[in-house]
Amino acid sequence: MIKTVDPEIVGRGNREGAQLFRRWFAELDGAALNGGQAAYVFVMGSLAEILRVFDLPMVFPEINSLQTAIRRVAHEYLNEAEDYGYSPDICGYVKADVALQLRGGDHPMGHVPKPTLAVLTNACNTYIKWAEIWERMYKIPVFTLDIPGTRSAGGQTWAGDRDFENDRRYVVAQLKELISLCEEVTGRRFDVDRFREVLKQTSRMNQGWKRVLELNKNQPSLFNAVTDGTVYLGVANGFRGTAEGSQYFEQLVEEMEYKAANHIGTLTEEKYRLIFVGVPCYPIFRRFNEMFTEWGGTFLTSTYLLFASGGTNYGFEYDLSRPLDSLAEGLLISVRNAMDNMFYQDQTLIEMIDDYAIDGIVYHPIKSCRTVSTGLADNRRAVMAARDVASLFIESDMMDRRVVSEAQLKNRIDAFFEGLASRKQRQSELTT
Amino acid sequence: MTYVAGIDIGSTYTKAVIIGENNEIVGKTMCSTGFKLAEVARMALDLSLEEAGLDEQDLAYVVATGFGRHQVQFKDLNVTDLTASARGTAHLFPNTRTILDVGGQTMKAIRLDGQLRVKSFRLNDKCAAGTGAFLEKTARYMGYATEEIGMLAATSKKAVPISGVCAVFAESEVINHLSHGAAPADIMHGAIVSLVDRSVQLMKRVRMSPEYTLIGGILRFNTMARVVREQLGSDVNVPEGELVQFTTALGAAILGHYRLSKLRLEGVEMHRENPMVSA
Amino acid sequence: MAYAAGVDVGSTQTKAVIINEEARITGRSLIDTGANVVLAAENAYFEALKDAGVREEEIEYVIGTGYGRYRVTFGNTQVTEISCHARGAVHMFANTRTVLDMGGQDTKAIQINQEGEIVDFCMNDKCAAGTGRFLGAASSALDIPLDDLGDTALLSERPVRISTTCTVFAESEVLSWLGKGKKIEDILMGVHQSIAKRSIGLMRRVGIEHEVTFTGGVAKNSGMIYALEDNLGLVLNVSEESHYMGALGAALFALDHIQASRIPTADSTEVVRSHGT
Amino acid sequence: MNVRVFDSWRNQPLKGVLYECRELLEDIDYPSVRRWRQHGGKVVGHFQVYFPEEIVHAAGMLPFKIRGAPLESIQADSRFGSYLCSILKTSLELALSERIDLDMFVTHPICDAARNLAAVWGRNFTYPCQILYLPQNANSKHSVQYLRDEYDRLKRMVEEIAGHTISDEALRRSIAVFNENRALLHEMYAIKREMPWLISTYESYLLMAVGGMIPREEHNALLRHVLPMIRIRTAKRQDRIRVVFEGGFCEQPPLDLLLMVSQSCYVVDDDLMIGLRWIQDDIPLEGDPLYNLANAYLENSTYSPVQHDLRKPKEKMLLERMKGSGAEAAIITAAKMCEPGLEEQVAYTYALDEYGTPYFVSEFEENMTSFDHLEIQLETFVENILFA
Repeated sequence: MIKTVDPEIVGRGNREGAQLFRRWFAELDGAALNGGQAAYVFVMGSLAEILRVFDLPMVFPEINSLQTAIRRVAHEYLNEAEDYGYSPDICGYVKADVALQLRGGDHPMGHVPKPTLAVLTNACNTYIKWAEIWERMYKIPVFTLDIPGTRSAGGQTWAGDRDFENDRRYVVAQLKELISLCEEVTGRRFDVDRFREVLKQTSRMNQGWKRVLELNKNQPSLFNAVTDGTVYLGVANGFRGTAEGSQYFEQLVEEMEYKAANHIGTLTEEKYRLIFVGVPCYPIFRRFNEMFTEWGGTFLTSTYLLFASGGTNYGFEYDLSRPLDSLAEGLLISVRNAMDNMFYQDQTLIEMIDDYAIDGIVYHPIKSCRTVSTGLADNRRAVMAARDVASLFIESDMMDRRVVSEAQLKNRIDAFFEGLASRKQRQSELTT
Repeated sequence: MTYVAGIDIGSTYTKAVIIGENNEIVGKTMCSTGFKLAEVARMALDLSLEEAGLDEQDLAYVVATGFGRHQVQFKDLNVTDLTASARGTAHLFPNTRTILDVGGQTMKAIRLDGQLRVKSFRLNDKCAAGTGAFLEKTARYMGYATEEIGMLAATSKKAVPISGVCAVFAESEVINHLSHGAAPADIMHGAIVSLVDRSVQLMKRVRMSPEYTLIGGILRFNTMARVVREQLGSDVNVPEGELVQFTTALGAAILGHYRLSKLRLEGVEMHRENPMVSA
Repeated sequence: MAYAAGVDVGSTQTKAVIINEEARITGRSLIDTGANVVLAAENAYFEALKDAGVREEEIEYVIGTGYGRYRVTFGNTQVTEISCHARGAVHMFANTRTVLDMGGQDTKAIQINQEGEIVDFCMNDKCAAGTGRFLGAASSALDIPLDDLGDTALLSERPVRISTTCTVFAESEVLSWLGKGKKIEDILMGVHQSIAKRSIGLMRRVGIEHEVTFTGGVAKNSGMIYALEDNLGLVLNVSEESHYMGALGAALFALDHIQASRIPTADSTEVVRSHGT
Repeated sequence: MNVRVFDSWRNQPLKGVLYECRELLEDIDYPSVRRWRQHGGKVVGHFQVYFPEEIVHAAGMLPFKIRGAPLESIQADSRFGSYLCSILKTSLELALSERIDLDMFVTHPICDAARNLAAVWGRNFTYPCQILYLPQNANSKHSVQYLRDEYDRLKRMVEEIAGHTISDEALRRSIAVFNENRALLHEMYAIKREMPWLISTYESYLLMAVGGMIPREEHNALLRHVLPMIRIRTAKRQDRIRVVFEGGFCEQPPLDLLLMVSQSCYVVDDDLMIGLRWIQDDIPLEGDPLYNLANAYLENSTYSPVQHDLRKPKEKMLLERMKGSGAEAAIITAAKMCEPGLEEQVAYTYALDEYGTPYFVSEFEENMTSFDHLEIQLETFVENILFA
């Protein structure tokens, strides 16, 4: 069914995504070499909306760390941090960054500038412990924007609710404090029109990302949530609030619609439609995915694409007439969406199973991250009880190859597909 | 003349050493421990006294160490084998600042200060992947005895990578390598490299500095010492000869001298009771 | 008369099973895997053939399983031991819904639906903690033959609590309990309990449904059966062939293939199609 | 509600009281909580570290500190992954094995693992399972007001379960009870600092920890009963080193570990059960009680690795704690897999190195049973300070 495809459009997302990504790191490299300023931020609530107004280059230590794993040098960084005293049991991202700082910002993709300030949310508590490290190393201002999450399953509140408005007041008050901190650090006044412009761009990107995710419900699926998805995520984080970022996602929508119209899938033969839950196995990133594609399995979507985009998938649209209030609301909803996925992930997954016509779920809890891994086993019980769908539960890590055994993984993955195969066979027997 | 004895009740062997005022060894014994710890300690002491031609009254102070130290009745003091082996090692190599001790069940890294006191130390976690047992398992699996590990590894030219995740899982790795035609010697070499990786990490955790000294049964393989030298990019001391066995007992005895002189300085009456273990 | 064979190359032992067209076992063999895996697979295979009194040419299809499955050079294809143990267990006990397989270096819990298909499975991940190897450690520490461990443990009145998870260090904890003057049977039951509890934790991950079939080398151990049944509060299916369950499963898949190739139906080769090599 | 759930210690000498406390603490069927329920009382289980128990107390319910237990988590294991601290698993195990029965469960965003507990717990039980969102930005001018509103939300939840409202007067009465409790605990710690040979850390832990599982009035009575007896205790001072025992404790070490530490050194201060002693001075009784509670949490409190406050760098606070207690060395330990605790260890060791203070670093697990490994290390540590 392969027909003449427009090479301009197909694969553009990966092509330009990679370009943007390299350019972004080149800019950081520049900033590092001529001692420019930099704000250290995190993927779950980057506060780009405020920082861009002050033209502060943004460094995502999480992304720096995972890049060391993809480039297969993570273990060198981890060892250095562990030699420094950090336990083998703690977050690999933190350790890789500690080593990066000890090396003076020397990274396989170039140089990473030292922080002028660090801005973080509480979406992951380890962000807070992590920032404390920079606070000690560089005596820089660290701002924790505290965004209260959902208090209980089914207890989400919304604009207008008493408790939501209490939270909003708290977030708005902190945003104002963050703004005056940025003014102090950069010596510039806060430009509310720039602010509106940035919010406008973020809204555009939110819409685009939401649409891209929905388009992958197509049969066959249009992109691989683990491999391609990670490229898109890089842009979603690095170019949030910029015109080119929003444009990238609008073109990505165009690419996906084109592929859908022309039945261009990710696999020549898509046999099993899968969901990926957790953080990718970066130490063997490509190989990990191959172990699934070998069997005709592909990942249509993943929880990673939701929480690691800071809840962008929620598609929140800012009200530019009351920007600060609206940003606070957007943060509360989207960061909450990213942060307390543990409350709703079972529901989210059940919906995905139905919407994306899913054959199986792959749970990948990791040693490094208790934020996303702690509840997965229980979540899985709930999902398995609700839907008759195969699932695979494999533990490894996103950084530490010492706990990634390819042989062990392959054995489980093969068994998973053997099970899927016999299910498929029975279904086909029932239908014929 | 003041004589002091050190007794090291280890899990397999019990050693006793008697030293004179200048820490010179006048008598020593080694016998297998068995189950009756108190008795074997007694026996080891008596035999060393015999060799030294002394009676028990000649002993001013007795220090017990090793896992059976609490079972020794006639001691004046007991210290852990970490403290004792550190002191013994420092006696053999006075410039030692970092000690690596790899035993069958434990791996220890110890940092000493200028006064040869233990400044900081680390033990391996409760996982055999970081101990001599890792090598023994690998060897046994390929049909070699623990004693043969040294010779076997010595013949290796190139190490086959073995991941040190779990001593038992290592076996399935060994299967794979063997079936791909890897030589047992090279696999053994690989296991040693992965163990040394862990050792060096442990040494870094205590913020190591030269000179380095390696003690413990496992390290009597030249290959092991060689790999450690390679990894550290520095020379390392390896005690040789039968004295190796007595390093810890000797250390205990030396600490006895130290404590004794301190007590005398304080004019304390010698009483056969340990001032430190106040349980 | 056509025959099918399954060869299960485990980390410690290699098993082979020959079955006839009625899926009845006509020959079996069990040898130590040792260093040369390829050879171990062949030896086990030929011993099973001898045991069955069957010539190699009479074997129409051979499937390799277990860690060394890709080393079964004479095999027609491979299937993971997870699928094979499930298949074998269901063949022996048709109402099996949960399989616990306790082997040398890993323990598996498998959940099965009415159709006898794998719904879910789970294995020990980080290390060999709480696997059959734990018993090996205890047996060498107390130097009691592996086969007598269970019966000795059953004499226990107040089992000790074993906290060591490392299989290799279990040896020293056992000794330290001995040093503290604990009875051998109490220490042994402690060891059995600690493995049983870990295994049940694993089984709860996939959900424990009646009936539960216990397979693998350890399934012969009376103490383990007791510890498991005691903690689970139900009776386990244990087959005489528990040791050969993986090989049997592989042989049954092989038989499927033989029959499928005779009456071709909709991609029934799915189950045993070769892959990932 | 006027019920006494823990009486066996009354009219007993110190030894007897300590024995009863250990009995109660080690009984994983929580008899004191059961008794409370049998009398028709309601129970709110709150996870470590800090919780404004006054609010639950004022509603006439029992605030029950959930701190894990030394038992194997057979059922809970299947709800979690492998790389997790023990306290989370055993706490849930207690509920799944029906050893504890609650009317409400509350956890806090103290760490990534504990935060997940509300969701996991909630999926397995029908009663309300909540996160109390203690502020993570202690330095915003709005934090106290936010926390006051958050406490108000909690109060409304608790009122629903209690079936009646909580008056400010009731809150003030409860605050008074807890003020006394904190005062008594601080008094006990003062004795540890001044005369550590009179009360070991093992003993002070026993006396303190039971407070989390009985009505605070009873705990006050118990402390009032024992403190004078401790003062007049005849124990001779021994040649031991003075240490601070710091663990950023959420998960609590097993009693035998505390006993072991007590036997080899004088622990002159520690941060065990720090939540019970979180607030430093009496909370004012006049004014808005919720505001006063919130203000005390942020402005009048000690430190922990799970709270981020720019004014309280943890290593600086530790050094102050050591200075304040005249400690010559520190034992720094953390629960296995405890992200905040393990990360803090690094800062602690570098700070202590800088000041040339001897320290000993280790990890523990609440349900560890063999201590040989730790014991030998601790002995070595102590020996080498004594040989110096």
